[in-house]
Amino acid sequence: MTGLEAIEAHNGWSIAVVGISIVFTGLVLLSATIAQLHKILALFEKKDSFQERLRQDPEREKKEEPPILLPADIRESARHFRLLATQTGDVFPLPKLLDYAVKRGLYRPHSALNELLRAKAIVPDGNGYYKWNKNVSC
Amino acid sequence: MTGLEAIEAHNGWSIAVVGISIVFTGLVLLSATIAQLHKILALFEKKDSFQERLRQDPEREKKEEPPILLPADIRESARHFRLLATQTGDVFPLPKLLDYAVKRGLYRPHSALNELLRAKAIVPDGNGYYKWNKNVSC
Amino acid sequence: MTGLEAIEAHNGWSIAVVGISIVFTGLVLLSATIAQLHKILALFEKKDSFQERLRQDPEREKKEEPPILLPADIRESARHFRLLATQTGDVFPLPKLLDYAVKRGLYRPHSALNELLRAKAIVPDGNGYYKWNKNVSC
Amino acid sequence: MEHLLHLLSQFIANTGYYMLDYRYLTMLCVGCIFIYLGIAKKYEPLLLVPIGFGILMGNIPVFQGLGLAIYEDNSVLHYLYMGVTLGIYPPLIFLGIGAMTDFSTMLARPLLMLLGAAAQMGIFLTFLGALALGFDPKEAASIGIIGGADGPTAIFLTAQLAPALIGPIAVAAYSYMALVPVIQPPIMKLLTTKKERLIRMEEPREVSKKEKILFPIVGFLLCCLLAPAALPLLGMLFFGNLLKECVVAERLAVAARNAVIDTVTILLGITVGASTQADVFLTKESVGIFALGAVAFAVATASGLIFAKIMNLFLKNKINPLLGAAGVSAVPDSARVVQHVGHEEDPTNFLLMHAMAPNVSGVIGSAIGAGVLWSFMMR
Amino acid sequence: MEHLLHLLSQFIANTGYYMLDYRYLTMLCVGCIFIYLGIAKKYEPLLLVPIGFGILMGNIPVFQGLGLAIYEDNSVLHYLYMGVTLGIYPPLIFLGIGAMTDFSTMLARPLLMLLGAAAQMGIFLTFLGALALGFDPKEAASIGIIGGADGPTAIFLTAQLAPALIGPIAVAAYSYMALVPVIQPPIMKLLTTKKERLIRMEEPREVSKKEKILFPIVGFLLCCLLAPAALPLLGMLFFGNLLKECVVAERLAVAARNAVIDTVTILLGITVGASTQADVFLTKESVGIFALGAVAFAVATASGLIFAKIMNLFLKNKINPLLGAAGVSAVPDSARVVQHVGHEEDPTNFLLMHAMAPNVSGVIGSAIGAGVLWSFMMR
Amino acid sequence: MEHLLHLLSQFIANTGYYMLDYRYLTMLCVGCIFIYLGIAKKYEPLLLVPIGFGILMGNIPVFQGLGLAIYEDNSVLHYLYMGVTLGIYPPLIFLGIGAMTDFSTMLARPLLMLLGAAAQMGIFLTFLGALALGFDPKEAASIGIIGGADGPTAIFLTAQLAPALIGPIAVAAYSYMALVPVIQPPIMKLLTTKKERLIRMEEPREVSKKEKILFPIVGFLLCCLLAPAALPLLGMLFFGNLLKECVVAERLAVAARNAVIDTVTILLGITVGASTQADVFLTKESVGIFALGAVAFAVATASGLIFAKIMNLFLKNKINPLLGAAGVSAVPDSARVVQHVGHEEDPTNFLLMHAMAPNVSGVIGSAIGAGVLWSFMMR
Ligand code: NA
Ligand code: NA
Ligand code: NA
Repeated sequence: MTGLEAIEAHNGWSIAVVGISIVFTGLVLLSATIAQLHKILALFEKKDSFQERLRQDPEREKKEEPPILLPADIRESARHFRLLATQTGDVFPLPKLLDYAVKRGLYRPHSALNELLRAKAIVPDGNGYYKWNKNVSC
Repeated sequence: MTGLEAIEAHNGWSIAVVGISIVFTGLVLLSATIAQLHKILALFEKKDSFQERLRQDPEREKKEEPPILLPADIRESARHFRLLATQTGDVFPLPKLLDYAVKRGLYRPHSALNELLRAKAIVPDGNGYYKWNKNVSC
Repeated sequence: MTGLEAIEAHNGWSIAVVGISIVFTGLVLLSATIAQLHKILALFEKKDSFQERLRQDPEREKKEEPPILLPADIRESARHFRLLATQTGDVFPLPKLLDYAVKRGLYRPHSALNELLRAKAIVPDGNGYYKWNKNVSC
Repeated sequence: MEHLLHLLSQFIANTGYYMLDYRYLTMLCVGCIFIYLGIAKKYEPLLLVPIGFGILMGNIPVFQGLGLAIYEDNSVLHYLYMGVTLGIYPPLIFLGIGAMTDFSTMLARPLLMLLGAAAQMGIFLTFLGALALGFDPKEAASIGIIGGADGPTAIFLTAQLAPALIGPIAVAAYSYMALVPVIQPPIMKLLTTKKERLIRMEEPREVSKKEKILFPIVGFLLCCLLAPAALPLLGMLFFGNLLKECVVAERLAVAARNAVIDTVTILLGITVGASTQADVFLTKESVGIFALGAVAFAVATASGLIFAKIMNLFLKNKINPLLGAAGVSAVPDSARVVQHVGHEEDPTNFLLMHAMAPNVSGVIGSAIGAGVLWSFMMR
Repeated sequence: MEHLLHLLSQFIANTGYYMLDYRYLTMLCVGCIFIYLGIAKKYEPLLLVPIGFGILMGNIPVFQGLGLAIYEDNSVLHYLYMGVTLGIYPPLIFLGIGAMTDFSTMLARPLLMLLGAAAQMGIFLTFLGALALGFDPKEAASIGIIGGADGPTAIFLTAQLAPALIGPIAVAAYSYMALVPVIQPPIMKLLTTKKERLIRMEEPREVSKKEKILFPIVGFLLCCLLAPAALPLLGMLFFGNLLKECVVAERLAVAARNAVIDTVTILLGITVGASTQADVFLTKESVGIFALGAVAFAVATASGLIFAKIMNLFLKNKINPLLGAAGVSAVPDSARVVQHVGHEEDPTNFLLMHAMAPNVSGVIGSAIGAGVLWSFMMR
Repeated sequence: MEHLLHLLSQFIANTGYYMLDYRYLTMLCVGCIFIYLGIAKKYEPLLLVPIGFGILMGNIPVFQGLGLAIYEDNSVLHYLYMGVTLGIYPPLIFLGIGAMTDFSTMLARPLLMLLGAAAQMGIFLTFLGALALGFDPKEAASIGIIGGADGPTAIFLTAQLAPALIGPIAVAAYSYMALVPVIQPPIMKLLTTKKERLIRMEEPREVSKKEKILFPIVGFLLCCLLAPAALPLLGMLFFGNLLKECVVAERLAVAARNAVIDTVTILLGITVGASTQADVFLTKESVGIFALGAVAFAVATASGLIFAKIMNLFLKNKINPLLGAAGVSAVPDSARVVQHVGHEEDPTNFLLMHAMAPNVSGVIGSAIGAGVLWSFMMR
């Protein structure tokens, strides 16, 4: 069987019409949703940023800490560690930093790191990781 | 069954002789073909390069375009984009360049790129990609 | 069936007790072995290093070779090759070095390399690879 | 000695040289042409080179019994081919594509997605054509999907509906995808006026990270709730995209768009190529498939173009109708062709970025189309 | 025309929109929550994102017959899920974990390994609890292993003993692993005094390369000769570690800790997620499993803490008992929690490195525990 | 309490410690030696370390029933071992080797390929020897292929012809490949004069990119039309090489020579190692196989050397006969041995590059040899 006869026998026309309609339905649906998506997100964000501003204001004052000057004897190791930290990213796990320090043959890495922690030159970021205290100059 | 008897019973000799012959046939065949391959290629290339020379000569003159001097106001962004382009390779898709520009926070990336296109500082390479016009100094 | 009755019916208590005992046995065993491991290793190493010292002493004198000065005509290519060698690591296979040299378009790579080999500027490392002779200045 | 001669003559009778006939020779030439187009012309080399070499591997005439040919069920090629016949490779490729694709231009301009829908007319019109030529409905559906211009989708659907046609349909689909720069431009010029081709698109708005992260989730739910049969392909596509956009799972996205997709591309290419074994490939049907495939691409291109012109009747900011041609997936070749043709008219008109929107939505569209056909045919 | 309407109505009746009921909706929400926790809260994103999206993929309601659902035996998801049901993925993940893990802190302080053993009490007490709730022994063992706080181990054991529960057990295990920073701290504070939390650990000795190379071999022989059923998991773990430490096989270690583990993580995540198909997942049993899972984590944490306190009765150099909480594997989250809680008391007390020792030995411990349960249940 | 003791005694009776006997202990020692040779001596570490650890994994004595041992058909090791028994891993390794190998020295000096053919005499003479020792023809062919000095080829052929011998044959092949620096030099010195060892080779001509691209296509057609049974191995080898040389498919070549080959090497090594389970490995046959394997390597080396000397009778530009020893594949170890021995006589004679030509052609040669044996044996 060939020709129009075959198409009709196999319900070709219906399949084609319904088929293309579904494809269109799908993409129109998606298109319409996406078009709204960023508007909805914008609404949420406006709300969020408003709440955040309320929350942040009192905090901001707390955060302004005076710059810390490290004692001379650990400033040297601070510089070394800071150099290492450039390779580990802004926020780093301590063991990794220590590992780097050992590999580079830094002098007394464990206790040097300990002193930096005590001097708050390296501070926890609150997620188990650590970061450099930006108020410290070395 | 062991020994020569076993070899004969399983037609060992024939298998070994035919086997090693086929291995040799294969590698001799390959060796002989390879030995000819670069000669045949050399023939083709001679023909090609001859035709190419014929074709290229008239083209060469066309290609010598005068150096372009960009207007002062877009020379700055040209410099920035060129810096970015070093990271994308000699030939680059425009969206990628644009993406880099956005990420680096360039000023008005879309229109800057547009101006560079209009000034022919960035030209199509004929395959849907783009490259820097070598006649432009910036 | 639920409750203590179910636990008893399925021999839950025995399984739990034997189970946790085995876990402990495993880790205690491992822990005890590891605790001894580095002591045993230390013993071995002490023996090794003692033997080595015995062996090394006479060798040490042999090794002090006089510094070699390359003839002027190959010093240039030595410098080029040494630059390439920085990309191949301290110890390199010759073909790789040669390959780099060809790609960078060095002048007469094969014979230059040959001269360096003859002048002992590049010496075998005893494992089929090659390295630069540290006594050569170029 | 007698046995030696016997063994030798038997061996010779089993060499490929002895068994070679014009059919295998034809296919070996086809394989070489694929490799040539891939390497020298750089038409989709990542597909044509593996498929081309696969055609060579499938058309060394081999004796039966050892398990050498792809259609013997104890051959290595057969085992690797199961990734095709069971429908495993295409979803994994979609995973990788998802992890590579940037949907932002589409998100910035959702209206352009309709062009990706329109181009799927090619699928259904070709389906009708294939019915008319006498193919049975399942075969016709598989042939129609060539018009989706999407290799993995075509292979996936054919593996489900008409596994015997995987070879010709995959080869037709990839051939025409490679030939997009040859097929599309004349149709595009024929169906658009110079003025239309000069239309400039305005710069798309910026898309936020959150939108990009939400899109694969929303897109997945909307599309797969509508056409559940598109789930294996679209699920993986959107999953890969989520891995890419969410940043926190970057190492998984890296695996998906490198190790996974490249390995699967090699295996899919070589086995699909090898499935073109001369005796099953060189049939009257294959000729019909190739003819219909060309029609499918042409119809798809035309549908996209014409739909764009129709949309322009209702839009204030006119769309450059050339973008319609990018609806036929074939990512990113057809988008590049649009850029090219637009560029010929006005070298400062930059359409590539805009063409990516219908282009990627065309991928979604043909996956839905495949799902629909699959579910219709299996009743 | 009549057929067209028939086709259309039939299609609509088969869309997910039509078939969606509250159970699927619930699960779709669960999937979205997983994705949200993974992306926004960064709780174990490499696991929660794939599992979350898998939950979405498994809970699009689909009609039977085409091979779309994971429990239909000709679906792509089903084929990929075979890596779970046959127990292939977990050992491959352990291979990668082995090739990533640095056992040196454990080697420096083997005594801390006992904490990793103690935390496995959670497994066996939960097993008893599950029996008491009426689960049959094999199911109870699978539920108990949630207390091992180790995803691949839980999946491996469940696939062997109670394949029907893979979905809920895996989801429970990963949920609680992600929630370790929420579950553990209160228990830790409750069971330790401030003075105990302030204990400082001395710096570990340096570990030589030779020790590191010998460890996986010695560890493998000791553990697997004791509990042969732990072989598939521990064999691969130690093998991966040997590849890492021996240096000369670096390229294999790289493959194991990148291409292999990432690819398998994707496939395991998506299929385990999809196995939570609403009709098999939303049962009374699942509720029981989740309740017991929470108990398992709490008991494991408490066991580790208390055992550390008992050890301190006999030790001259006291151990900070917080380290006991790190025995519940969940690498490296529970070690990080230890660091956190210790840090709250004394910001200069640095416990993370020390906590890695019980943490990684907890992985070995739960693999042994799984092996033991497996061999007991299969008699 | 009674049950507790029963359970405990039963558990103890099932530990490896209890079931260990001299055979398992022997094999565990063999495994450790493999690992030691790989790590400390750096003999083929990428093979010896995985195989060595595999031997350990396969020789932990386990109780039957759970699916732990590689020969139980529901064990993870069994599933991974299917890549060996179905012949899937070796072609994938050849794909990677192809994507790594530079055939240019061979292309520059095709005459040296004959040395790679000559060294395959080892295969066929060992085949005769194995027949004479009473092995049946299929086993004898598998043993002969050890002389090909090519691990994947040996495993592939043995999996087809004598799967029970995979363990000993693979271990023998890899052992002797690792010992090439020990086995070959004395034979090389015995069979060549000092004058011959001093022969210098002239510098090879440069090979163009086009030649390199055409070679895998031409080589594939010539070899596989001659010996179709070499198709699975040579097809993949040449395909990998085409991917490498064609440049446009670079990302596929990268996948082939990293993710694919490294992953497969891990899986092949560990399972082939585990297949040496003491009870199937420690047999009289294995002793015979190891003895014949040593003979095979010696014969192969000698054949290459002698053939080179015969070629010199006819050549104006003499070949350094040491190159003949590089014909026994074992890439690149035997080429390095040639360099070494040549270097001892004349430190300025640089043979490594030249030795790569017979070395890589030896790979092709042994794949053809394997194909021929396979097709002869399966009639
Ligand atoms: Na499409
Ligand atoms: Na654990
Ligand atoms: Na060989």
